[in-house]
Amino acid sequence: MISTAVKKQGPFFWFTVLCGSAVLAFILLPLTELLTAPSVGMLRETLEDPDVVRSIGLSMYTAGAAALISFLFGTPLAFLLARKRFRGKRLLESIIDLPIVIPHPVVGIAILSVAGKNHVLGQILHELGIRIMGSVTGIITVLTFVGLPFYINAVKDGFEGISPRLENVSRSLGASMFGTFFRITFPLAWRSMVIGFIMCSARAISEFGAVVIVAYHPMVAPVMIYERFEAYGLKYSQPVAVWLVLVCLVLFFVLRMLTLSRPKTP
Amino acid sequence: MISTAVKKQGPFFWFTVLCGSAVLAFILLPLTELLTAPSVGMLRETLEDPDVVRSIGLSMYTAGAAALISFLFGTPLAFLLARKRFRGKRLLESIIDLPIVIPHPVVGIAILSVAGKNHVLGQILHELGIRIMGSVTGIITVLTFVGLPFYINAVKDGFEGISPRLENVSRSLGASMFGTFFRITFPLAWRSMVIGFIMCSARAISEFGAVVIVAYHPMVAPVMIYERFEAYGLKYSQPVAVWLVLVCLVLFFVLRMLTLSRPKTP
Amino acid sequence: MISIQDLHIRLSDFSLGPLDLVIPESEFFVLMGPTGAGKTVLLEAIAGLLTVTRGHIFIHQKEVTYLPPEKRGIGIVYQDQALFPHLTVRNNIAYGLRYHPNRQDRSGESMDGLISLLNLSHLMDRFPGNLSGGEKQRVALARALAVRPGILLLDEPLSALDPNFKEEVRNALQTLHQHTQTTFMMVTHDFADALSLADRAAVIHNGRIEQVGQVNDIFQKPVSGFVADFVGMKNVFHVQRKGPKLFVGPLEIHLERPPAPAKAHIAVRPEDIVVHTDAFVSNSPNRFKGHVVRVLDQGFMYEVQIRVGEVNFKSLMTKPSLFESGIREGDEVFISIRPAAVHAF
Amino acid sequence: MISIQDLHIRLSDFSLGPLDLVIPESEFFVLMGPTGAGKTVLLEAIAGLLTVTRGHIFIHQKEVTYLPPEKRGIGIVYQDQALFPHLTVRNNIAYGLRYHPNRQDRSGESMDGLISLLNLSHLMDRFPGNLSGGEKQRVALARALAVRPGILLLDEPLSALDPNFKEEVRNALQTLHQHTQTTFMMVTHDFADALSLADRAAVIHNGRIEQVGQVNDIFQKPVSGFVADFVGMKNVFHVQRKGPKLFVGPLEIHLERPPAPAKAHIAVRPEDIVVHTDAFVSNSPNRFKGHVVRVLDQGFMYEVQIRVGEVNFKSLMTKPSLFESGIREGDEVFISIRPAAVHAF
Repeated sequence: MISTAVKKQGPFFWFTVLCGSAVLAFILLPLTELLTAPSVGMLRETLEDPDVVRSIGLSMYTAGAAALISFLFGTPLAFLLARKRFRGKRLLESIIDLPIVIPHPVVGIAILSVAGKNHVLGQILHELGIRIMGSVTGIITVLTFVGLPFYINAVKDGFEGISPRLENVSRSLGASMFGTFFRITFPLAWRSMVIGFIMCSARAISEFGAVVIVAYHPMVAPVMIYERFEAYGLKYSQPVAVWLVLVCLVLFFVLRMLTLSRPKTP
Repeated sequence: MISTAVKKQGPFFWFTVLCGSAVLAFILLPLTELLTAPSVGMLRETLEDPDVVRSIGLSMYTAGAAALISFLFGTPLAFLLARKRFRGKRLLESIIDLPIVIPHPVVGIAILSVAGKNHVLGQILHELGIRIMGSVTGIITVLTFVGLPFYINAVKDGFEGISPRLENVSRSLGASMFGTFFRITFPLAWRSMVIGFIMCSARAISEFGAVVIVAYHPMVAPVMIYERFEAYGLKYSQPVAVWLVLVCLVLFFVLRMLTLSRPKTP
Repeated sequence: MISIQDLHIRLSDFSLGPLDLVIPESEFFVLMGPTGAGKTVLLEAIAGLLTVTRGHIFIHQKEVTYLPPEKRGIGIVYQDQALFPHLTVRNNIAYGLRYHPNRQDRSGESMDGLISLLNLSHLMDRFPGNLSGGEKQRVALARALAVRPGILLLDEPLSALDPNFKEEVRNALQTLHQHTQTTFMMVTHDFADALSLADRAAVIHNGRIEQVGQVNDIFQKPVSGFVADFVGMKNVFHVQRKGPKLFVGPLEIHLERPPAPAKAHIAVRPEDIVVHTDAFVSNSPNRFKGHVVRVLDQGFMYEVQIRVGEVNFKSLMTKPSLFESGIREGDEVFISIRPAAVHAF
Repeated sequence: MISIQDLHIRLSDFSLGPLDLVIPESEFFVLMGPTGAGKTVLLEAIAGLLTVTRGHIFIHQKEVTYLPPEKRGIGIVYQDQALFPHLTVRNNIAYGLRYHPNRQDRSGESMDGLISLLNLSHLMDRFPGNLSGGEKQRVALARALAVRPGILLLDEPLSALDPNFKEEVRNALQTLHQHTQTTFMMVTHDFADALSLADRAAVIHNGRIEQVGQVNDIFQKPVSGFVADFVGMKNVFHVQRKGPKLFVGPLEIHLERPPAPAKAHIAVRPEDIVVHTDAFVSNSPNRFKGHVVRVLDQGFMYEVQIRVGEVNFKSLMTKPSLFESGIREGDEVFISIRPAAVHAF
C-alpha cells in the first residue's frame, strides 16, 4: 500500500530533471576532470616550485588586501546606503555595480588610463613614487575595483538586517553615533562583513583579464596558469590550476556555511 | 525658521559620506577617463576597422548564444528549484554557483581538460567533428559555463515570485503541466527570463581569461583589446575598449530598468 | 458526489487522517476548523494537488486518488482568487474551455449564462489588476464553473474580502449553487457564512474530523469539548455525578433538565455567565462567589476570568459595562448562570 | 516635564502638527490613537530621532529641539524591546552607565534597586534570545531607567506581549512609576491599559491632538465624533432641533435630560441598541422599525447594521444570540434605545 504513496510525477517533471542533470554534468565534468587529471606526484612537485608558491601567495595577499581596502572604505558607504534615504540613491547603487559589467581587460585599461603620465592623477602618483603598471600596488588597485561591489552589497544587506531601533536605543542611553556603531552595529554585522570579505576575495583571486593588463609581473596565480598553458601546454598548467581552485573552493565553502547558518537578528 | 529644519547631521554621517565619495571617485574616474580619452575621430576610425567590428560582433554573438543555451537548459532547472523541495537541494544550488568562484583561466583549462583527445568526451566530440580549441563552439561553451549561474539564479527568483496557485487553478481547469507552463508560468516569468538573459550575456561578454585559453582566434572583443594593448600599447586599445564598454552599459541600463520597474505578480 | 475512505496524508510538518467523509451530489458542504487543522490540505488532496499517503478518494463512484488534477473535473477557487493576471476577464473565464471540447458547444451558452448570472458582462475586457475584490472573486467563480466541474472546492472564498464585497460574493455563491448541479465544498472559519450557505458541515481538528452533520446541530449540540470551544462555548467542564446531582469540582451545577447518564461534560457560553460586583442580585440556583484573575482585551469586548475555588469561569463583558462596573483584576465578584444556559454532552 | 510648542513634522508620506502639549513632572501620560495617527512619530521627535520641521520641544524648561538624542536624557522602550542581542542582560542594563559618569556611584545602587524591583537578578547572565516576552520587556525597562532619564517614552510596550506577560509588565510599569521621579509617556491603543495606568491621556488623529484630559473624561465625555467613535461609540449622529425636540433625520430621539443648546451631536454605544425580532417588547420612547442591512463578523461578536428610513444604526450582538434570534440580512426588525444611553456633545 505504501508503495503507491509515491505519486507518479508527470512528464514535465522528468523533463526538468533531465535538463537539470545536463546542467549539472556540464558544470561538474570539467571540474572533476581538472581536479583528477594531474597525479598526486605532480601536485606535490608543483608545490615545491617556488614560483608557483610565490604566485599563489601573491594572489592570496593581493586579494586579501583588496578585501581589506573594500572593508575600510566600503563599510561606511554600505551603512549609509542601508540607513539613509536620499535622492539619487538608486543611481549611486548602479554606479557601485558598474565594475561587475565592465569587461575584464577594459578594467585594466581604464585603470592604466588614469595612472598614465598624461593624466593629472598619474603625475601625482608618479611624484609620490607610486607605480601602478607592473606593481603589486597596481594588482591590488585592479582587484579592489572588481571586488568592491561584492563587499558593499553583502554588507549593505547585513546592515539592513539590523533594526535601527537598536541604534536608537543606544543613542537614547547616551552613546554617540560613533560609539553606537562600534558597540552595537559592528558586533551584530561582523558576520555579513566576513561574508562580504570572502566574496570580495573570491572575486579578486579569480580575476585574470584586468590583472594581466596592469601587471604581467609580479605574477599572480591566474597569470602563471595562463603563462604555463601558453608556454608548456595544458598538462603543465593543470597542477597550478588545481591548487588555485582548491583555495577558491575553501573560500566558497566557508562562505556557504556562513550564509546558510546565518541567524536572524531579533 | 525653515532653515533650522535641516537638522545638523553628526560627524559619523559626514564620515560615511566621505568614504562614499572616495569609492565613487575610485569607480568613476577610470571609467570616465577611458571613455573620454580617445577622440571622436579615433572612435569613428576604429569602427571602420573590419577586425574590430568582427570581434565585437563575435562577442555579442557568442554571448547571446551562451545566454540562449542557458535559457534552453536553465529554465526547466530553475523551475524545478523554485517549485520542488528535495534532499540535496542546497548542494545542487551550491554546484550551480561554482562557476562564479572558479578563476577565469582555470575555467578554460577545465573545459579543455574534457575536450582533449585523451578524454572519452573529447574523443566523442572529435569523431563528431566538433572542435572546442580555437573555435566559436569552444568560445560559446566557455561563456555558457561562466554565464549559466547568473541566468538560473535570476529566473529561479522570477518563478518563486509566481504563485503556484495559478498553476494549480490552470491544472484544475484541465491543462496539463506542459500546457500550464506555456500558458501561465512562461508569460508571467518572461521578464525575469529577460533579466537572466541579459545578466548572463553581460557576464559572458566581459569574460576574457577563460576565452583566451580556449580560443585566442577567432578573436572576441576582450581578446582583441588585450592583443592591441600588448602589441600597440594603451592608446590603441582604448577605442576598442570604449565600444565594448558602451555595449555593456546599454545591457546594464536595460537590466536596471527592467529590475526597477518590475511589478509584483498578484 | 465525493467519497473519501481512510485517507492519510503525511507532509513534512503535518499529518492528516485517518479521515472518512461522504458528500452527496449537489450538496453545499462546509468545512470548518482552526488554522492548521488541515482544511486546505484536504481540499488540495481532493483536487489532486497533494500526494495521498494512503486511502481512496472517489468522485461520482470513480476512484481518482492517483489521477493528475487535470483529469479529475474538480474546480478550485482560492481566497486570493488566483486570477491569471496577464489574461482579460474573458480569457480567464474561457481558459479551461479548450480542454473540454465535448462541452464546447453547450459551454458557449453556459458561459453566457454564468456571465449574466454573476453580472460580469461589463468587465469582460478588463484585466484582473483593475477589479475590486468582489469582482475578482466572481470572475474566479465563473472561471471555475465555465468547464462545468462535478465538484467545486472553495478555499475561504469570503475571508479576504471587505465586508461589502463579502455580501456580494456570498449572494453569488447562493445563486450559483441553486443554478448548477455542482457539489460545493467550502472551507470557512466564519459561522455566519456556514449558517447562511451550507446544508451540512464538518469540524476538522488536527487532521481529523471532530463532528459532521447539519450546521445547526454542530452549533447547538457539540459532541466534544473541542467543538464546544470552537463554536464559542468557552466554559467546558468535566462533571462528577453524586446521585442525581452534578458537580464541577466542589460546585453543584443545576440544569434545566437532568442530562442522560452518558453525558460527562457541561458547557456554558461566556456571555451567559453574568458578573455582579455588589451581592447576589440574581435568583439563579447557580450562584458563586469568586475573584477576578484576569481581564483580557478582545477588541470590542473584555473576557473576564473568574476563579471560584479551583474552577475558572470565563465571562464576556462589553468595554463600557466593564468600565462602568469598575471591575479590575483581583476584585471579589459574584457570578450567576441560568440553568437553561448549561449544555450537557 | 515635557513642553511641546507649535510642533510640525513633515515626512515624505505623513505630516504631524501643529501640536501643543504639556506633560507635568512625574506624570504617567498616555497617548492613544488609531494606527498611522502619528503616535510613534511624536515619540521619536521627542527622543530626537526625527527631524523637526518647525516648533519647539522643551525638557525641564531647556530647549532640546535640535539636540542629538544622546544629549537629551530621554529613555525609550519599544514594543519589540530592541534588546542588544549580543550582550547579556547585565550588560544590556549597564550599557548606558559609562555615558553618565556623574551618576555612576549612585547608579550602582540604583541598578541593584531596579534589578530587584523588576525581579531580574536570576536572569543577569542570560542572553536576550532566551528570555520570555515579559522578561525582555522588564529588561528593556531596567536598561532605560538605569541611567535615570528625566523622561521615559514607551511605544506600545504591552501590545506585542502574550496576555499573561502583559499583566506582568503592566504591574512592573505601575511599580516603576511609583518608585521613580521619571515622567512616563506611553503610546497604547488599549483602553484597559490607559485606564489602569495613566493619570492623563491624549487622543491623536491625523497628526493632531483631538482631545487631552483625564482618562475617564475622554472615555465618558468625548468632545468630537472621532473620539466618540474611537472610544467605541459607533452610533454618532448630527441632531436637528425643533423646539425642545431632537431629531436624527426624521426620527425623534428622547434623552434623559435635555442637552445644552451648543451640543449638536448624539452618540450611542452599539451594545445599547437592542434588536428584537417579533414586535415592540420594549417600552422605551426610542423605538423604531427597520431592516437588517448587514451582519458583520467581528470575532466574538456580530455587528448588526439596521436601517431605519435613512438612518443607519449599529448594534452589537453575541454570536449565540444572533443565531438563536435567527436574524439575517434583509429581515425586518425592531430596535430600542434607552434615553439614558444617549450621549450628547
